[in-house]
Amino acid sequence: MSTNLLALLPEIILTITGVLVMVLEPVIAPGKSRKPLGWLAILGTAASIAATCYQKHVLNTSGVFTAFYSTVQIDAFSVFFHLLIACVVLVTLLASLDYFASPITHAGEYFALVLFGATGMMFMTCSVELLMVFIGLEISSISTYILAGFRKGQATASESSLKYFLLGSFATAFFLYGIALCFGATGSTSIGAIASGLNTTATPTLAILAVAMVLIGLGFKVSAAPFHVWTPDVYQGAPSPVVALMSTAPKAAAFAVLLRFLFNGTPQLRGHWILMVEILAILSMTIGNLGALLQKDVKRLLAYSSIAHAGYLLVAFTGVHKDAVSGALFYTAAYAAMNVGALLVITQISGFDEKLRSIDDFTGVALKRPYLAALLGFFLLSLIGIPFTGGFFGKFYAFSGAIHNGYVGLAIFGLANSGVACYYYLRLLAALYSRPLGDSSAAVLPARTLSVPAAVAVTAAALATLALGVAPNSVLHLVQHSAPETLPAYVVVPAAATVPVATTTAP
Amino acid sequence: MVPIAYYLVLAAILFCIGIAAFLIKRNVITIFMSIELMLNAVNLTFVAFAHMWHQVSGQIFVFFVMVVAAAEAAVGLAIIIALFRTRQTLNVDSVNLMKN
Amino acid sequence: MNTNLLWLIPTLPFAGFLLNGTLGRRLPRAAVTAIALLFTVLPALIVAQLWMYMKSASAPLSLSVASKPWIAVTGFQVNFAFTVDHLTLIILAVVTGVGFLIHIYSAGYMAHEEGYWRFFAYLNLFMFFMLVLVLSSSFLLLFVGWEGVGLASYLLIGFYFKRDSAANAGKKAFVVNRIGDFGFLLAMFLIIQHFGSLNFTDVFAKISATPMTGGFLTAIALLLVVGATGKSAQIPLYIWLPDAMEGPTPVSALIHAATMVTAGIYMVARCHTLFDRSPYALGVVAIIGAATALMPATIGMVQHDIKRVLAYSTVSQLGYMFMACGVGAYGAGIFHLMTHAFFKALLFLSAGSVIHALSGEQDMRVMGGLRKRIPITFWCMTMGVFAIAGIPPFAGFFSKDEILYQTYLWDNPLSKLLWAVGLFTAFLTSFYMFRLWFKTFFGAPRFEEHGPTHAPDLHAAHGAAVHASKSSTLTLEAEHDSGQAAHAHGVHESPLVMTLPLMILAVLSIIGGWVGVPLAFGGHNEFEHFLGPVFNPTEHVAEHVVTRSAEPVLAAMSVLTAALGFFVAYFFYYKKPGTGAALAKKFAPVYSLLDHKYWVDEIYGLVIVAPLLMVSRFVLGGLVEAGLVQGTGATLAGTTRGAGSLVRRMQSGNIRSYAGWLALGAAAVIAVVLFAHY
Amino acid sequence: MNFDHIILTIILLAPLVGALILAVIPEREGAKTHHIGALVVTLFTFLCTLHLAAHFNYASAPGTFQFEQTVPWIASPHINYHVGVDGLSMWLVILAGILAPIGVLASWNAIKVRTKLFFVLFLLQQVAMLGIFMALDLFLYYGFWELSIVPMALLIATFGRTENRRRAAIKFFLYTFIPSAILLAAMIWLYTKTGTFDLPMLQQLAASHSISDSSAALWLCSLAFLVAFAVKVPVFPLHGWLSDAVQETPTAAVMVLAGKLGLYSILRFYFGIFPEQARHIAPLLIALGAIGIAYGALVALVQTDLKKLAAFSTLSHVSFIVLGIFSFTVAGLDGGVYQILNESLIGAALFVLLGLLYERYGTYDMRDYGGLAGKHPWMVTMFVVTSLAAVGLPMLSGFVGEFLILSGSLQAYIPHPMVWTAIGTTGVIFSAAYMLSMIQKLFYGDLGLRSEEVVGWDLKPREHLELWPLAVLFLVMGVFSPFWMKSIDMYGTLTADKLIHFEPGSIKHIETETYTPTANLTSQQLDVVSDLQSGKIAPASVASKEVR
Amino acid sequence: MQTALFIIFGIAAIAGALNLLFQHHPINSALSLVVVMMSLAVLYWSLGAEFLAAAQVIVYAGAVMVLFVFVVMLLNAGVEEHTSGSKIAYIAGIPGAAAVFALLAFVFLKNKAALGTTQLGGDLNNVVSNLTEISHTLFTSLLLPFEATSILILVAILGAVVLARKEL
Repeated sequence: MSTNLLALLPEIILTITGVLVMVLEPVIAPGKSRKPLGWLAILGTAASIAATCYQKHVLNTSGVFTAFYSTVQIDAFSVFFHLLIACVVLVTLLASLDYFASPITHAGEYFALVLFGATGMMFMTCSVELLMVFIGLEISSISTYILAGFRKGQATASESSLKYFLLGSFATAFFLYGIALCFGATGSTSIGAIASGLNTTATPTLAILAVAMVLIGLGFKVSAAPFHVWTPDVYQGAPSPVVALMSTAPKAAAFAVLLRFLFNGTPQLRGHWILMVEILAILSMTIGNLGALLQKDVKRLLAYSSIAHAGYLLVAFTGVHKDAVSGALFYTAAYAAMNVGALLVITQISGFDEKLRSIDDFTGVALKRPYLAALLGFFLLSLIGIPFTGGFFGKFYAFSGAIHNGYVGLAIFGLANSGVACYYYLRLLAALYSRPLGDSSAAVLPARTLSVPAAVAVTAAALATLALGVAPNSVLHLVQHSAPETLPAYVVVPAAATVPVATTTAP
Repeated sequence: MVPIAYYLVLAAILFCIGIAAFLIKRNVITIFMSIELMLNAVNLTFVAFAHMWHQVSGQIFVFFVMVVAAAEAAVGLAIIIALFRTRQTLNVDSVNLMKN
Repeated sequence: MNTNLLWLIPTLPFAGFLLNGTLGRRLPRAAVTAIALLFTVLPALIVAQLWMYMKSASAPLSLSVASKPWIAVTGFQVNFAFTVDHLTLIILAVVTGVGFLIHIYSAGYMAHEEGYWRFFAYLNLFMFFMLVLVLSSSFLLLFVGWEGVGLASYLLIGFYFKRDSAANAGKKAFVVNRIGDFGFLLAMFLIIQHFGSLNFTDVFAKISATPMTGGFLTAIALLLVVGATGKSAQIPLYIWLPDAMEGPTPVSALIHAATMVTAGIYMVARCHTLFDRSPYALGVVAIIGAATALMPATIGMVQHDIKRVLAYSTVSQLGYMFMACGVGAYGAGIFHLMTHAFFKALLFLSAGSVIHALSGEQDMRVMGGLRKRIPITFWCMTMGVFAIAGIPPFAGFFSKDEILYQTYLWDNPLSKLLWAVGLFTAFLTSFYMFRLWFKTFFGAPRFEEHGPTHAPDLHAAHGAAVHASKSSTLTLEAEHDSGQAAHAHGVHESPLVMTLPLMILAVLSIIGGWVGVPLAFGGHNEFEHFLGPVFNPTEHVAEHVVTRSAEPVLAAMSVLTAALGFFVAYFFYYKKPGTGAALAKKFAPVYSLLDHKYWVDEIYGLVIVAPLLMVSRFVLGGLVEAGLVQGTGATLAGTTRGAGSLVRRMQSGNIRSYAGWLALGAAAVIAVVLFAHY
Repeated sequence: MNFDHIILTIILLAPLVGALILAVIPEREGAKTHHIGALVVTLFTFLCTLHLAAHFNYASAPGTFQFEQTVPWIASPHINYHVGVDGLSMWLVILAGILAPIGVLASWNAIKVRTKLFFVLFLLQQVAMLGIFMALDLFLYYGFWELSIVPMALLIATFGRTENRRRAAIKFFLYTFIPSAILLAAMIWLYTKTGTFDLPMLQQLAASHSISDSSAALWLCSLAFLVAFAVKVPVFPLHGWLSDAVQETPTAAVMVLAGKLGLYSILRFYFGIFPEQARHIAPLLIALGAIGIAYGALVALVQTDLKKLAAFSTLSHVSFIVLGIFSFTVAGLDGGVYQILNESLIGAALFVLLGLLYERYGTYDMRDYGGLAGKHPWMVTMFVVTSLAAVGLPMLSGFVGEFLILSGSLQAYIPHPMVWTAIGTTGVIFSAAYMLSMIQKLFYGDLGLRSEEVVGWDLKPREHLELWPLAVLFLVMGVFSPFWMKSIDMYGTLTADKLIHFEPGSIKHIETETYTPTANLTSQQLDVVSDLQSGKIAPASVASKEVR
Repeated sequence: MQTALFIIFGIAAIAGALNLLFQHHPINSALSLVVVMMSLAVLYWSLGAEFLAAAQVIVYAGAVMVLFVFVVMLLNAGVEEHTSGSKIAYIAGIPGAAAVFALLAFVFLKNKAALGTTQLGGDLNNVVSNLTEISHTLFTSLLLPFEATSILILVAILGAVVLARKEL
């Protein structure tokens, strides 16, 4: 198989599936179930997971390789994120098979958009060329903008979509500015070239400015405070399965870019960005937790919690390269597992109309839906960071990296913050298991049965969360070998003498 | 014989006017326009740097940005239309159902 | 002599307790009685055998048994270990003998009570703990008995648990005793700290081995005194004893007169080695003793409740014993302890018989002229009154005289003062006892023949009685042994099962003092000699030889005071019955002071209990708990919530505001990344 | 066949497997399936724990662990599944074992709905508790430590008595979780310094002063440990969660709410890893313990709510233990550990009894009661026995512990040991006062307001079954303490200050006692201390040496 | 020439941008934006990016802005109301924007010398023409982004259809 094909196999599979779904959608008569399309999408995702696994296999045998003129680089890092994103997408698709009831005719587009979005995210994680990152980012962003407004009937949906779109574009402009400045400082936009260009550049200040701009742009994507403002509103208005997806996969991808950019692209500027990362972490944790503290709407609550978790994840960045990457990666995985799980369970409980919104509505759910409540409880515990869950081990591991590198104060602050955080998770948890109030919506909750795919999905998420907490060895092994190497994609660019582009080709 | 820096400053001015427009304008479409303005400012930066480095890749970036802007415009305007359908308004100040 | 028999002495009553306590409810009363009596008489027999054995000159001075450790940690160990020496033997004899008699009496007195089995179980439990206390060979085991008798006392005082006053009295007794135990415990901790052991022999041997006096020994001694004041009802902790009369009368006789309350005296005597090294502590003991002798005696003069008079008299007599210990005359103290056990048990049981005869009436103002109606009780009580008043040759005379004499001889500037106090107390004692005697048995009958007016139903009777006691201006705290109500058919003499113990005790009250007739009166003071091995005899003998001449004079003075007491009482309450009331009116403030027991309970309530509760409720419960402990958490939570609502206000829902935050954030990020470098 | 090397794992897994099985058994209205299942599981676990007592090797070297099992768990960071018990933890494991079936019995009638949830949570709580007592790997321990909070909080939130239950649950959770989170930071810091989570190894490193050069950092780390544990105990001013939680927690769970977990953690981990810091901070903790004793008792004295009373009495009792263990004397430590056992049993009995009252009359307000003694003779007997054990009546279990604790605290090398011991000893007075008041208000006097509801409904056979083992244990443990103490003493002698030992025949003056921090003493300093004791040199010179 | 172009069209661009800011009717704003884009096209050309200048006019001004105007017309957007929904935008946002500008300008001007100057028309090294070079790069080293753009456009189309389609 050609290297180019191999490098992009998962993306290609997803794209083809997406196109297929898109094409088949109009073929199916209106009013008929779009489930087969969903199954097709699931199949495609599974195939892309298999492709990723194959990539990993190749990786193990022949080492890191690049493709498309060093635009993409397949290393353990990207394979990890490919797997993560594909798994999140798979689980989300499984759980949302039955989400769109019959009056919604564009369920097919939903599946296609999810697949395309995933493709974009995967591009983000595997490319070492900032332009490609930007394209990937746009693909994933635009699909999520659309997905956020998918329940068009609701006023909140279009509002959510608009807010996400406007603010997202606003932030994208900053990110783009950052790329421009990178280019200005080093004459290249390839991460490897930036790293080497930084050593010779005449205008290092521009590079510093570039780092700042990229931090702003990606800070928005990972919803780190103070760029978090969109998160609660968008999550509240977006459909629950979409929130499950967009609170995990694009965030993971953005973190992947951030990791690559900061640790591989601008390691020389660590002294400049590390403080900012620290501040972002502190602000995110604090604001996320404080905002969630008095929140009544469950989805908003989880939105704030995801802000806080971005903060925890940023704490991992304070470690040394290897620690930081492995800590952040593990945390991303754990966070993805538990957050997807929690939101998918909420999807199952509250349904398409989302009649159950506030914590009071969830009071006594455990009586009607004991298994779902137990699962949600488990995910909440993981989000709190109770041992023997992925959330705990992730936090433990991420913070060990920080402490190991001397950021004890930051770690203590973060852990204390997680202590405050347990208040709101616990409020929801306690509500789940309380006797229902007389007029709570849970009292009139229809005794819906859980569909098999959805059950498989939430159970898989729960098992993943549990496995990450109890038997994290295999994942740990993967992430500990994931710290991406900086392959010099371009030769060092001289001031302006030789042809700078495309002097190296794909292996 | 204009210093590159002046082009960059010009771009910065445009960029920040774009930010200001985003902040000040109430009409959603105008706000969207201010984003386009910001992108244009970045494009100018790219071109200036491309000129400085004597490299064509900077120009190609601009090209890609245009494509992206066009795509965004399509989607963004569709979103605005969807919003207008449900809310009958284009004023962002009245788009605040969700808060706190 | 098989020393293992020692184990049986306390264990047998315990077995009785277990049997009656678990099965008693289902057993017939006869069986309960049989069990209780059997398990009390057997120890008495063993003690008798021991006595015989120990009296012989060839016998060892003490017998000991020890078990495996009870508490064992590295560096400190305590066993269950019993020791019998001559001191122990005397107390053992008193406890088992008097205890057995009272058991017999109770079988009659309590015959119709609801919780018959419970009563006897508690009584046996008391015997167990009392015997452990006496037999123990270490401070800790002594403390076991010490606390245990307190428990038994608590249970027995609260026997009529349906009555609030009884429940209160039980609780009060336990808590006040605990205040004493506080001192006892601290003393033990100090002993462990300094001697590393709690065994009497170890500790006393170590004290003897060093020449030191005072210092921490004083501290230990004083803390032990705190313990003793609690258990032996000395000032300032005597307040529980009068209230303890809420218990059934046999309990008052056994626990609150004859045995338990003397534990403090026993303990001080037992620790004489320690106290001898601390003149200061001894002085404190003497002063407390003297004060305790005097003050309750004055209160006793004006009380109307027959049992209360006896209760105050008990406190007063305990003061005597304490004073004896304080002046170093431990033997005299123990001697008085023994005689007091006889005559006070007798007095209480007789009083019980009177009460029994009057169907539960305890107020002396409605008694009178009972001499003819209940002759056996009258005569027995007369013996007791003569004994306590110190009329020779009754038992009380010898022991009290010995104490006064030893006090007089005490090598301390205060000795004469204390002696004077003792003498005056003797007068008061004589006065109030004869007052009781006259008011109860002489003069015109002031009671109504109750007849079968009491409803046969126990509860109804109880309720009625409580009601009556509240409305009556006469009765202060009417005891109502409700069992009697049902079968009261007028005033009647008690059955033999009750009068027999009375008679035996009456005899003992007469002859009990003869074992300690001092040399001055031609006796041999055998009692002192018997205790000699315990209290280091050499010094005493030497003293006696030198100062014997003063003794008859002093004795004569005390006899005169006793007689004076008799005549005053005779005059006030027999010859001119109104005199007492007239005097009370004339000296109304004094009378009121005495009548209200110097307002000690009220003062304690006002100065200690109320402030403590107030502090607990408002300062600790309110200020500290609600304010500091909960408040800190609440404040933190409130601040966090406030910050939370601030963050939520930031989330205004307006896109332009959000963009504003983004722009500001962007500026901040750029500035930080540009300028902050490290 | 020799089970010794896996017995702890069996004990740990039994309730876990039981919980899983119970979780899949469907719940039927009114059926006792889950009650019976939980009873079987807990009894089986209890029997397994008895194996420990039977095969414990008293001759083993002090400081070694028995029934150890080590299984590699996580490669990097280096974490093992390492469990084992010593003289300290063995009895605590057995204690946890015996309390569980009693808890199940106590819930027999009290829990009527959602039985499955209740017993699953109850068994999980049991797992966490056993895990805490067994874990010898700091990470594993922390896992169980945090895990123990969750089922408890859920039990409170779900089965609480009043509408306040959710607040109480969250309060409990926050109070214990936030300090634990900081404890986690301290733990990770320790790991970065030492590269191990293994407790025995950490203890060795601590003994050789090779954990960290920075004493300030080590201090902060130790404080994080101490505070986390102290809140759980709870030590005096940190007990804000206690009374609310106790009020809401169902009987079966409230037995294990306070005391043993925190105290064990202090003994095992705080004393084990931070011996010097512990000794330096001991005066403070002794003071807090003494104050806590008096404070808890005094506040209990004025309560009208039975559960509140029980909460403050718990505070008072655990403060005794704090006072004892921080004295660092053999007596204090042994007594403290012994008192953990006693306090748990006494507390369990008290809560069971209160629960029985509540089942009958539906209130915890003392003012509603009165005069029940005539109707419930067995119940009043049990109440009295329990109260007497609680107030430390000799021959009952509470006494041995309290006595040793107080005698140990007097020997502690702290300023004014007499003052603190005396304050602590006042507890015996106040505890008698409030316990007896409670009994009086419940049982004596006239029948209370609810006289019409009082029926002849004394203890039932099942209730006897709950209470008699405890009552018998009170007596047996009060009389035959060496049976337990010999293993506890192995721990106590190892942990106590070797400096403080009694020389027969020597008599120390109270006045000459001088406080000397005994930690961090080199042999040269040891000489100084002994010189000081014998009065050769003035205390001031020692002080200057300490400063150095 | 270069300087003159820069001054004239720079000022025109700024003026257009400010006009966008101050005009109340969206159509006016859109037209101002077209002015900005045109000015920029000239500047691109002056910097040697002829192809981009053309694309700017065709794609941006020609297509994208038409789309905007079309939507403005479609939704019948009138003069924008002066609502005061946000104080933060003025309190935090405007100073933030000013600060961003100040920082950027500060950095650029500080690095003025290092950044060098421009020549009219530009001079790419060793290439036939601007367009040749662009196409070469586009189909070699930047092939993947180019291909990926197709997905982006596909998504955009799909999204526009989904959102704009009238239903429910």
